Amino acid sequence: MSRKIAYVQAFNEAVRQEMQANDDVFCAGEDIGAFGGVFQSYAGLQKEFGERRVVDTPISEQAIIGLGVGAAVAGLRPIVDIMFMDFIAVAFDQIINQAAKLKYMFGGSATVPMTITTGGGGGLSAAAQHSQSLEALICHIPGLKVVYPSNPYDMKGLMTSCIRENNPTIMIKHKRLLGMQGDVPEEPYAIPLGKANILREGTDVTVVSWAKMANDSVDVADQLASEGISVEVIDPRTMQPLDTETIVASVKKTNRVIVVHEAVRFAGLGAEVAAQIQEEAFDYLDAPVGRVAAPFSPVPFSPVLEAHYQPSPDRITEAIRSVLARPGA
Amino acid sequence: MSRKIAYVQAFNEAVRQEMQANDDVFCAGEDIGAFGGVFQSYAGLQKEFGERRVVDTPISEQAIIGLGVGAAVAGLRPIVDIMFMDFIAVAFDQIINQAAKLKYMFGGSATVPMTITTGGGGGLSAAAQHSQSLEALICHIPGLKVVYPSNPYDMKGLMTSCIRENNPTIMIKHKRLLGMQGDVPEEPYAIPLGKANILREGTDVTVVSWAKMANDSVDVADQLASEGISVEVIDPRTMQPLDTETIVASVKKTNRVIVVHEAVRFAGLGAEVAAQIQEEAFDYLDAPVGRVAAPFSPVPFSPVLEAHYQPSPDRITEAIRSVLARPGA
Amino acid sequence: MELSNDVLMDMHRRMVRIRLFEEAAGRLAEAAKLPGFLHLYVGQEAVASGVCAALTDQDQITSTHRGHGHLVAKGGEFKPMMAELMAKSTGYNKGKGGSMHISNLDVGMFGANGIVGAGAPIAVGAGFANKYRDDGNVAAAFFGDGSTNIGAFHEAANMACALQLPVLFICENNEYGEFTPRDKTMAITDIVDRAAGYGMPGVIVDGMDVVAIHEATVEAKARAVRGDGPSLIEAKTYRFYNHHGVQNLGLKYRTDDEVEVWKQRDPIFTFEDRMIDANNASRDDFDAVWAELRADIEEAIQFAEDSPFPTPDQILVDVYSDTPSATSGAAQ
Amino acid sequence: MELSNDVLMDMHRRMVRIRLFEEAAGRLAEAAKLPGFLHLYVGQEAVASGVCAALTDQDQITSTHRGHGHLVAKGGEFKPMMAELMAKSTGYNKGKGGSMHISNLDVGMFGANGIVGAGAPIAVGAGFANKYRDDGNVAAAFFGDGSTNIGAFHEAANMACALQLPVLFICENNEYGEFTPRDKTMAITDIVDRAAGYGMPGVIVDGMDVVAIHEATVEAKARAVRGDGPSLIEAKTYRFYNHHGVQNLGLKYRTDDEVEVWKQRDPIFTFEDRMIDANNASRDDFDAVWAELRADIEEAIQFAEDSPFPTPDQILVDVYSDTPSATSGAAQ
Ligand SMILES: Cc1ncc(C[n+]2csc(CCOP(=O)(O)OP(=O)(O)O)c2C)c(N)n1
Ligand SMILES: Cc1ncc(C[n+]2csc(CCOP(=O)(O)OP(=O)(O)O)c2C)c(N)n1
Ligand SMILES: [Mg+2]
Ligand SMILES: [Mg+2]
Repeated sequence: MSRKIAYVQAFNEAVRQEMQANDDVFCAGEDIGAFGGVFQSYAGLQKEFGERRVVDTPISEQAIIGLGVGAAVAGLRPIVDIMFMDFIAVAFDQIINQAAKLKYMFGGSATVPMTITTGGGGGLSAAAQHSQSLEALICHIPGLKVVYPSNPYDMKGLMTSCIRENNPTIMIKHKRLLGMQGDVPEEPYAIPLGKANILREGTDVTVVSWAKMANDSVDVADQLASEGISVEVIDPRTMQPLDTETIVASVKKTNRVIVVHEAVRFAGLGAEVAAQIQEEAFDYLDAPVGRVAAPFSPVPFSPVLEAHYQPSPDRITEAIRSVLARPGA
Repeated sequence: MSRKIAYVQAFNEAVRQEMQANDDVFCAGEDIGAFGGVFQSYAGLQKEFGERRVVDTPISEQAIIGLGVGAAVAGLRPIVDIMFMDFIAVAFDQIINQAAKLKYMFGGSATVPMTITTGGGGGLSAAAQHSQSLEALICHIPGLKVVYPSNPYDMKGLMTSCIRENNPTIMIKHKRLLGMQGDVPEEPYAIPLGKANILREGTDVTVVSWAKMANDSVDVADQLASEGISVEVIDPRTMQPLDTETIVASVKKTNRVIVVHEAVRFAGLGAEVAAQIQEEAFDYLDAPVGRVAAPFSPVPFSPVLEAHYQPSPDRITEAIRSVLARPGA
Repeated sequence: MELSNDVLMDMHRRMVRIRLFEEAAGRLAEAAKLPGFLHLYVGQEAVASGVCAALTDQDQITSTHRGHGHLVAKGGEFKPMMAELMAKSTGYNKGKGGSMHISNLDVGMFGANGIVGAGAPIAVGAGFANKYRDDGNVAAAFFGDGSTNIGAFHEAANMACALQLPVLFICENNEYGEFTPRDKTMAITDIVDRAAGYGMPGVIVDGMDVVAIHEATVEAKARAVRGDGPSLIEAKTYRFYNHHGVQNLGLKYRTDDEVEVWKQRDPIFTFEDRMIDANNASRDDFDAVWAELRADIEEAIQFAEDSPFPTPDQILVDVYSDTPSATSGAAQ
Repeated sequence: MELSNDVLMDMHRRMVRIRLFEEAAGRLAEAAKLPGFLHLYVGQEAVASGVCAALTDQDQITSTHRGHGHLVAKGGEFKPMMAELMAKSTGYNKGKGGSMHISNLDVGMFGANGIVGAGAPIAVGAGFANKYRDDGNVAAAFFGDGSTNIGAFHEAANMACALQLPVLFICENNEYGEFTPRDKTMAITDIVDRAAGYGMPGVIVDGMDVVAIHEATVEAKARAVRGDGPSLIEAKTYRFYNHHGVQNLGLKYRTDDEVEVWKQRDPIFTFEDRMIDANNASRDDFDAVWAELRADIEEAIQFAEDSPFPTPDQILVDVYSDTPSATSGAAQ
């Protein structure tokens, strides 16, 4: 049965159902217990599962991740929360040098089935340390999987997969999508990690985009449709591993592509997407792979600045027009 | 006057001369004082400048960077050492959320003239936590400058610039180049940050590469010259800001290019280089921008594995041949 | 320690300035005039005021997410502060920092900080510079009880002690980190128990008593200036409003009774009563202070409202000290 | 506490196994047969042995860069250990980890660690799992004096106390972090002074006395199993060789005299003397142990030398639990 619920509720439901199904699953993080988490992602869970399984921790991000790593190696399936994505920096060693590498360093003898959850993205005037999109950093680290859903349906299915996954995964919730409503089946379901989703089919140009930007790109596509421009929007959903196959297939069809993301352009994930596309579809490209991203500055506080900092529908539209302006092969 | 000294001595000399010139310059880090640092980068400096200016710190990377940030904002010019590049993860918040962003968050009212020094790269069988090339991570962060010299001459000139620079810079010493000998003038000199160096001129194909790989690429180029293949090798030296202009000019001449780096390929800096080249020289490219990089795994311990893990001259050669194999426009 | 009336009235003025600034900010936030997050300092005014009254403009402080109070106490002016909260270009941070990063180096305020614990290592750096220059200045790090659980605090405390730096560690123990009570996140009651582990003296003071805080700071500062290293001061205090914003949003994590008991110990009102009882000041004296500062606040709000927002061309300014003109890769 | 002869001889055996393994590793390293870094445990054998003799295979330990000693003490076998140090595919870690990451989950050894302090939070996770399953197991974190200055240690200690987890914190205070003496990096002499700041008991033991260490561990474990939370044990000890490798490379950071004084207190030889004095064992008994284990070591070296290196096709294996066949972007 399907009904409309919010993105954050879809997250919550995935956690709840997996906790119901498996006693090895527990959650730990700051303010997630009695309070339910600052985004209410964990609302009601401590009430249902008790303090044993939904644990309020000290403000100790390194120990929170370490708690996950140690408990995972010992056989549990931890879900550990880092409130804002910017704070992964505080626990970065435990994430990239411990969680990510442990299995490999141990010659395969350990498994680390843990999920790190966090809130990413800007648009809340939360300034430089509470607004970042740092997915490129963690996607560069072998051993991690990275998920960044753009809608409630994907959120539930992907979060379910994360919890069931036998590798450390990082589930990023976009802060501006928390309230987004969408159809979500009540029963548990899993969306495989590493499979892109074609949000909108089109033939003239491909847009690769994720999280909030994926939605904005669909809006732009709808807009351009009225002008007779047919835009295909692909949401990779999982950033690591990346479903290059689906992206490349689309580009081979449309011959033109842009990548849109909230992170700064330089060394952002758009660079990897662009590099792979030109590697794998070089002869199909009628224009360089375009990138729409944030300028190379920290996220500014003032909403007036942030509005110009984040990729806007106008800038996405402009980038699409610009790759379309090139003569075809 | 020039004479041959080692890469690590060139580093040491830059620090010593800048310390002689400016009492505001000081160094702090683990084991850098009496012992001179595990790589002997700081050898003899405490003897010359005393404990006031060459400070042994606790094993506290967060506080080491914080020491630099606070002292820099207070008007000094700190050089702070993180022994191995892998350990930047331990201090990542202070690096990316504090040092990098402070000036911007303060509306420009502060300056943070600090240099972070660290040892990067593999090839010592030092395994997954002491061998990484993480430059892509820090290059993604606005506010930082990142330098990774490939030879003693550049090391001295770039380190001098780092110390004189009014922004937080990260100077990466490649561990396998420490003993590399080269001509280095005795007097102080500065090489501007952000200027690439054409290590070897050529006309058939461009190789963009840095640190140890730049040297290996030159060797490959020498090798291929005997076959009549003319390879231009460009060493950006500064990874952030990147001298795209020089790279693009070369590609417009050669029409073929590969990027070679030690880091893993996915979301490595090669992706950014490739993305920029195809953006700016799309019509000049006769083949996709090639990338030679590490496979997507942590750095393995066994020297047998690591030898295959790191880009080898053979793989560089092969990649060059492969972009040359494509028919020209 | 015998404090002069000037010092006492100066501390009172600092507390009232904080209170008025924060109450105004709370009202403006509720009227949706302040973008972003807002962590109010109301209830804790005695701590920042008592500490900062013992510091000069050359002494540095680092702060937390709850930072306006510290900046006001250190001498920050209402106008550029209010403008910053309103994200205007006339703000101390030109609208780029906001509440969580508000700063002013002229008065030695090295910034509010959005990362719990991150200010302390920066204070250690400032303290290092003071010792390096032997200029007699000290650096004070403000931080909450919850933040003492994070690694950065630990490293900073230990390093300051190891290097014997002139640093004051000021813990504002308000018994909560966000919505979670202290006893869920640590097995000790007094943060001061951590001082011995670093080799510095630690003292508990009544965080609602500006005089007690001031005296402890004067002593700690003297020690630091003598070259005897850091001290930890734990002020037991309480925030009257929510973790952020004003309302509790219906999510109760502390009882009304508890809040009420602490409000009875309001640091400003109890101070005024004591001053009047001791015949050091009259009700009229205090009323005059409030009136004067209320007018200042109104003026500051007006100033901020009248100020322009920064323009989009400012986005790439001040990322670097010499803003790169056009490193082709970096610029958008 | 009255320890049986079996326990005493078992602890002796653990110490001798460590000593022989480490001496052999040192010799092999000097003969350039071991790639990478090597941090020898010689001198500190009593600590790992005394602790691990109080633990079962189900109890977990986390370790440091100086990790072989801990793994041997926990029951690690010579052959796969030596093979790992030689980077062979028959090693515990299949040649992918080496000295700094050596591990074996079958005996509860959750890995040496190349990052100072990083093991402690992982031990907290293991301890959490024990409490969660209420299985009576405990987790022990080994770490050096120098590592108590890093944030991860602090967070781990506090979290274990806040959540009252069955975790033992075992500090091996050998007075140096790499080449820098303790008094340059902290203002305290005893690490145990940090325990009170977390709300756990702390005890100093003679790190050259395996019995003292064992007794302290038994007590701490009992406390943890009772549900009373973590303890900190500080063992005062010393490493006889260099920070890494064997020689000091001419760079003196401690005096020969100092080393000599500590060598007089060799944990194995003093233990043997005491046992013989108390008529608990004879010289012959000990000689037999050494002889047997020497043969084991030779066999292990032979095994390791005869073992194959991993093949390049193994590079991408075990990055992920189900090694991705060909995620096009990820695979090289
Ligand atoms: C590293 C990090 N973790 C978590 C947060 C979210 N956060 C902001 S304030 C806060 C509570 C801080 O508590 P305390 O130090 O006691 O200060 P108080 O708010 O009580 O003044 C938390 C958890 C953060 N900003 N940074
Ligand atoms: C985060 C980090 N910083 C620095 C190092 C380099 N390092 C390796 S061992 C060591 C000294 C550790 O001292 P201690 O904890 O006392 O252990 P010991 O070597 O004496 O056994 C250092 C600084 C590291 N591995 N990790
Ligand atoms: Mg608090
Ligand atoms: Mg030590």
